[in-house]
Amino acid sequence: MSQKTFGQALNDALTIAMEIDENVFIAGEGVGVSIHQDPNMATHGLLKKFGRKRVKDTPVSEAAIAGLAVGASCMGLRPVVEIMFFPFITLASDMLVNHAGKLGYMSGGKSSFPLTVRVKAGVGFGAGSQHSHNLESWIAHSPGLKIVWPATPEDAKGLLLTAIFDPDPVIVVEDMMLYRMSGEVPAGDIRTPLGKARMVTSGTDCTIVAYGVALYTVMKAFKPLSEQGISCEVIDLRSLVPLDKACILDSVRKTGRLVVVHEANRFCGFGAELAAMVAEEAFEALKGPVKRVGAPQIPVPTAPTHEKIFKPGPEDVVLAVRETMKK
Amino acid sequence: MSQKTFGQALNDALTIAMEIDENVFIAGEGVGVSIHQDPNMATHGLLKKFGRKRVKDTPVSEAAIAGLAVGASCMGLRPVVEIMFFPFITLASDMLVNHAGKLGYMSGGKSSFPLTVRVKAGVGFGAGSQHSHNLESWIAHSPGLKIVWPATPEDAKGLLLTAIFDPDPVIVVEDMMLYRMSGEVPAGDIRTPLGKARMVTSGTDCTIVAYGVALYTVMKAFKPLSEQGISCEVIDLRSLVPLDKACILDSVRKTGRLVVVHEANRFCGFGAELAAMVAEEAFEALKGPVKRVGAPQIPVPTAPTHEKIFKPGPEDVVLAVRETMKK
Amino acid sequence: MKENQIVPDLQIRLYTSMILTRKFEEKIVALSQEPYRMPGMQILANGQEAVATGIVSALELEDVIISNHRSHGHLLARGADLNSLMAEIMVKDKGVNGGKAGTLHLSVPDLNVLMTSTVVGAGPPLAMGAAFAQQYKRAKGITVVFFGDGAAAEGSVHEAMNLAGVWKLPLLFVCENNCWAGAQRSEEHCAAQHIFQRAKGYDMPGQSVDGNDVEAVYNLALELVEYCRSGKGPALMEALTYRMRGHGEQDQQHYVDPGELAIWEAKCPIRLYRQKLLNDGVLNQAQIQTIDQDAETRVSAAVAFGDDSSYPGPETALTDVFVQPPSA
Amino acid sequence: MKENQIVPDLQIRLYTSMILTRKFEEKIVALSQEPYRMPGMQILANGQEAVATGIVSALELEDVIISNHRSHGHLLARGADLNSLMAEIMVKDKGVNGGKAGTLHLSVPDLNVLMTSTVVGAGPPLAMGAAFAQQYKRAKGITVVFFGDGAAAEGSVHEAMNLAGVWKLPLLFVCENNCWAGAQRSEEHCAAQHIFQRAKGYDMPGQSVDGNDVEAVYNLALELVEYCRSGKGPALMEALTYRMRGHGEQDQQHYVDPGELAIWEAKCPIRLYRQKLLNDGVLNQAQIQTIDQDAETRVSAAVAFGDDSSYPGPETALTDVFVQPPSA
Ligand SMILES: Cc1ncc(C[n+]2csc(CCOP(=O)(O)OP(=O)(O)O)c2C)c(N)n1
Ligand SMILES: Cc1ncc(C[n+]2csc(CCOP(=O)(O)OP(=O)(O)O)c2C)c(N)n1
Ligand SMILES: [Mg+2]
Ligand SMILES: [Mg+2]
Repeated sequence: MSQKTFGQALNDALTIAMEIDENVFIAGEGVGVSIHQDPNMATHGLLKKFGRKRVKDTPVSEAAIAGLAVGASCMGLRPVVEIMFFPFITLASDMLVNHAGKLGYMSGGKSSFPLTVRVKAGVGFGAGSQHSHNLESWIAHSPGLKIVWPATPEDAKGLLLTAIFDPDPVIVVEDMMLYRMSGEVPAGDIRTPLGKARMVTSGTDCTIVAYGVALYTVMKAFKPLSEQGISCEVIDLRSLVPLDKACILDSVRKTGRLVVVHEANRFCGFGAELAAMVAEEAFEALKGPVKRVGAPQIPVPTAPTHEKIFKPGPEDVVLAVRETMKK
Repeated sequence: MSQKTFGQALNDALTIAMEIDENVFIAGEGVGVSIHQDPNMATHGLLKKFGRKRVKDTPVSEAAIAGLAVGASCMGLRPVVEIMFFPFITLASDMLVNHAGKLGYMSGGKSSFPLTVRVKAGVGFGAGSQHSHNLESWIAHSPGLKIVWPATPEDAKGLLLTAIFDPDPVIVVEDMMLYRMSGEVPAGDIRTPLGKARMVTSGTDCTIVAYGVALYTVMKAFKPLSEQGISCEVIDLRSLVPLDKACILDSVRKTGRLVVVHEANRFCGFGAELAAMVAEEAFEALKGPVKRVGAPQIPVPTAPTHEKIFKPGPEDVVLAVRETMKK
Repeated sequence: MKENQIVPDLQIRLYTSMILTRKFEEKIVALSQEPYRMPGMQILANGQEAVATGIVSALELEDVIISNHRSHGHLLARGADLNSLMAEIMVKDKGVNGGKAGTLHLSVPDLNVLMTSTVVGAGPPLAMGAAFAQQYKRAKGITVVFFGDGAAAEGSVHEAMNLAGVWKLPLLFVCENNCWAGAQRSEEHCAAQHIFQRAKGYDMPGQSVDGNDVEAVYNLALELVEYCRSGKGPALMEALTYRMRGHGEQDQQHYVDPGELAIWEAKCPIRLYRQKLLNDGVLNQAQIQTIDQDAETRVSAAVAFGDDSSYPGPETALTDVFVQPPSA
Repeated sequence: MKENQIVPDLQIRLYTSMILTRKFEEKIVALSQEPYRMPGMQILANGQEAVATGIVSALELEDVIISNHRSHGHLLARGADLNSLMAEIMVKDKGVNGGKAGTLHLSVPDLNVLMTSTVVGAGPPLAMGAAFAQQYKRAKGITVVFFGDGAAAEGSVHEAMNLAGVWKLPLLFVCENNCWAGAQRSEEHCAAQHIFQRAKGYDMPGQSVDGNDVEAVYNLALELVEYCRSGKGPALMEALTYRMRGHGEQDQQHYVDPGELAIWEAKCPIRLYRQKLLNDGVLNQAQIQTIDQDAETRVSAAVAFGDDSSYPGPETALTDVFVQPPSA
């Protein structure tokens, strides 16, 4: 165990993966030489350690980067490619959705695509909507793709390692706002299983599900809620696909209430799936309306005053919990 | 009024739009000269009528086709472009999501993008998952884009005309399986308002919401359900964004139950949004679990035996309604 | 190693491969006319056999092939099993992909026909990834990707060519320029007269060839494959040919000038080559007949094999989405 | 009409435009060092002023400009109002886009600076659409799109060039090759030595120019703009220059050879041009000083204007998503 930032934990995972498997390589725009000289960047120092053969700076060609991963993984390599920011997933989406997610199925199980795509997510660095746009629900809606979203340094390492050695295509979302967060990280080759959520707090009145940086928004709401005598069960989802349905359903069957929190647009966001699933499969347990906390249906704004409107805050979580408790 | 197929109704709409506004042009792969010589194709005969200036066959370049629409619409034209099949929307998605949907917002309202994208959807022609993949929830999740989905020849005409003259980007989804369906279509320049759902049948026990070809699957379930004494209120959504929330919520407040039906994958599909919305905003009215009928989380298969598993049938609708009635 | 001279033995193999493809696809034409025999869209390479045969014959088995919607010739030239191929095209469970690919997404990884994408233009970036893997593993093989003149307009093709050029990947880009993309002529989708002219922009050799002359195709392929194999980087080959049966079997070619079709009919790669082999005394009429007959026999057997198998069972619809599915 | 000869009056305008851009961006550098003054990423064109000034000066106001993340020079050369530009960069409500664009997405449609996209490579297809509209309306204007050497690797750029070539659109592609894309050198993202070499593949003229020589840029731009305006089709111009302050203000350029920076520092387009105008007697020291001083004054006023306005009110966060929002 040692104290590491989220970014260092990712870096650790990449280092270990490359050490233990010759077939792992990384590629992307600036994964080798970066404009940042920052040990909290996931790929920091890897070029020096592993050389130009295995750490590939690419042209600004997102479709080709994804195509590289699909083609190389089908040949038995384990590519770990980076798409710099989430909105640029659009440019790679044909390769990911129509190819990585479907070709294995259509081969009748003859081919597999053990690739990993790292992508940076997050709101709040003032670059506006072409650099910030969380699209996890797109990926989750696409059959054949897995998607995980770590919230802690330990999970950053464990989920990335599991993703790299998973036989299927996995998208690993990295919240930019978390890179500098510190936490305990076990040494060595640790694997966080896909499809297992983490119970952060247990409680009796309301289940709150979140992932990534939104988890900390939830935790900030936790105290005021406790003070109001509301006992929340907070679940860190970790893996969106596969989804730990049992964990969520069991919790809601206990608490009778669900609040989902994410930074993506609420409309048709991943929270809709969770809310719908619960309203479908644990309806008899529900004591109040399911509630979704997420962004209004606007592009990610640029101005600080507007970002505040966009980004769900602890007060929104408190409000949502109180509303579902009212009924 | 006259009898027209769905395809002819679309063709009618395009003809009228081009006649009344010089700024309307159409572009896409084979919108001028097509391999099909079929009056049920939306663009049939338009090249002959309007000439090469306004009917533009393009290279196979989906990003450029969408870029053409974004750039030209910002200059005051009203482009109506076609993306041949829904899975190819991936290739146009950066232009649509990051540009058409966001640039107006980021201009501070100085620019507008009155463009229309026609896209063919549908399952059941045996071409497999690279030609069939309904992605309406992607579009609906993206701020700044509208999306409509006609189910009848009349709406095909009315919604397409409204879309073309709407000041915002609108995606018009055309179900391939409906092109040959006939119905009454009013003559002249008719407009179906965006954001107004259509009540197909009124009923008291269960609200069923569907759009496009799925509506007919619902109608096939209607009779057996009636025979079982279950009175359903069927809503044809017509427009996903803007969404006629009031219509759905009012109906559910009356019936106490909701079943959503679409052909897209159920997981994170548009039905999740509807189910979540109802569980959130009409919870107190719900007498049974919300139910979603949609495709399992697999790519659209090729074999007829597999397509049957994928495509929701009337029996699935009956089952869903009965399940929510049980509780 | 491949012959780098055109010897009779090779000539007979080239002819045999082309005629097999032709007979195979003619059977598909016939079956497509019967209701429900051939689900999906049938897209045939009739008239383009010399490209597939010429190029694939110049490859080693370790070389990887990435195909597109017009794939039958590529697979047959590689020696794919006719039975399981036909069964797959009929979407049957004994098909090479268990009835999950159909005619449009055939893949035979055992024979290094790694994948087929029908997203136009998607082949090149996939092939770039495969060629990268070969370079990474210091393998001897190269990758060949087939795409059309229409596909050449897709951005993905540019990205792949550029990246292959920067990284000097062992990748042969083969553009089958058959004058059409759907109902659009090359001039409508390609700004320059020739697609091979783009090669200079990626610092790779680019050449065109008469795609209906199987030996010319073979010879140029040998040269460019050797170039790629030697580690010098990618190359671009444009084969000029013609799509005789239109875009697909539903296409009535109402927009095609019959005169143009007749001209290309006269340039039929198989007819020309048959005549040449007869003239040169490589084969006589009887031998040709035997070869043709044999092809027909094999094709008929393949159809029987396909007929004998069933549509895949409903339960298999849900498998193969993941190698490691979520534990329920 | 633009001067097609370099006359003193024009020379003074060219110098004035460049120095204004430089002073404007130097002020942004200074403000970026103060906490919270400049939200977002500041990406500057320091060192590339001759490209923006040279090209935009060769345009008519009816010509449309599509810009990218390194946009300030393009806007200032077009004559955009400094106050509302600076306010927008400070993300304030008196900004030209009401504080919704920030530095990265500036647009001034009144001046035909139609849009700015920071999705690398997105400009060319957007510009293709704008140029199509000009052709469609038989307008006199052409469209000019600025993109980087890095952007040239994106598929969208290829699609736009090809389509513009097929349709012969009045579109000038300007590649500002500043040797870098992020921390990658051109050789790492461009297979060919020069990006203009791709022009042949799209049947359009392609030429390169010393991007630090404002008159050379202006002259070549005039020629190519005239070509596009005359209806002959698109053209590609590559301007060779250098990005003096790294990718953005956070970039410490640890990966850049200081020797190379020094070489380019010596080739500073403004310094060179100032010297030339002094040598040629077009301007004397005092006149230069007045111009420089005037630029500084205008920039300071712009900052004051920006400081004087506020972050946009929260309520405006929800507007402008649709022109016609759903009736609630
Ligand atoms: C991305 C994408 N766009 C459109 C299509 C529909 N489509 C299938 S084949 C084809 C024409 C392709 O022409 P070309 O590349 O020349 O190949 P050919 O059919 O001539 O062999 C088109 C447009 C597709 N499959 N994928
Ligand atoms: C599609 C996309 N990919 C990646 C980025 C991140 N990015 C911003 S600028 C840049 C480099 C662009 O280089 P170039 O086009 O040469 O322009 P320059 O910065 O040199 O002016 C990159 C990779 C982006 N904005 N968009
Ligand atoms: Mg073709
Ligand atoms: Mg650059």
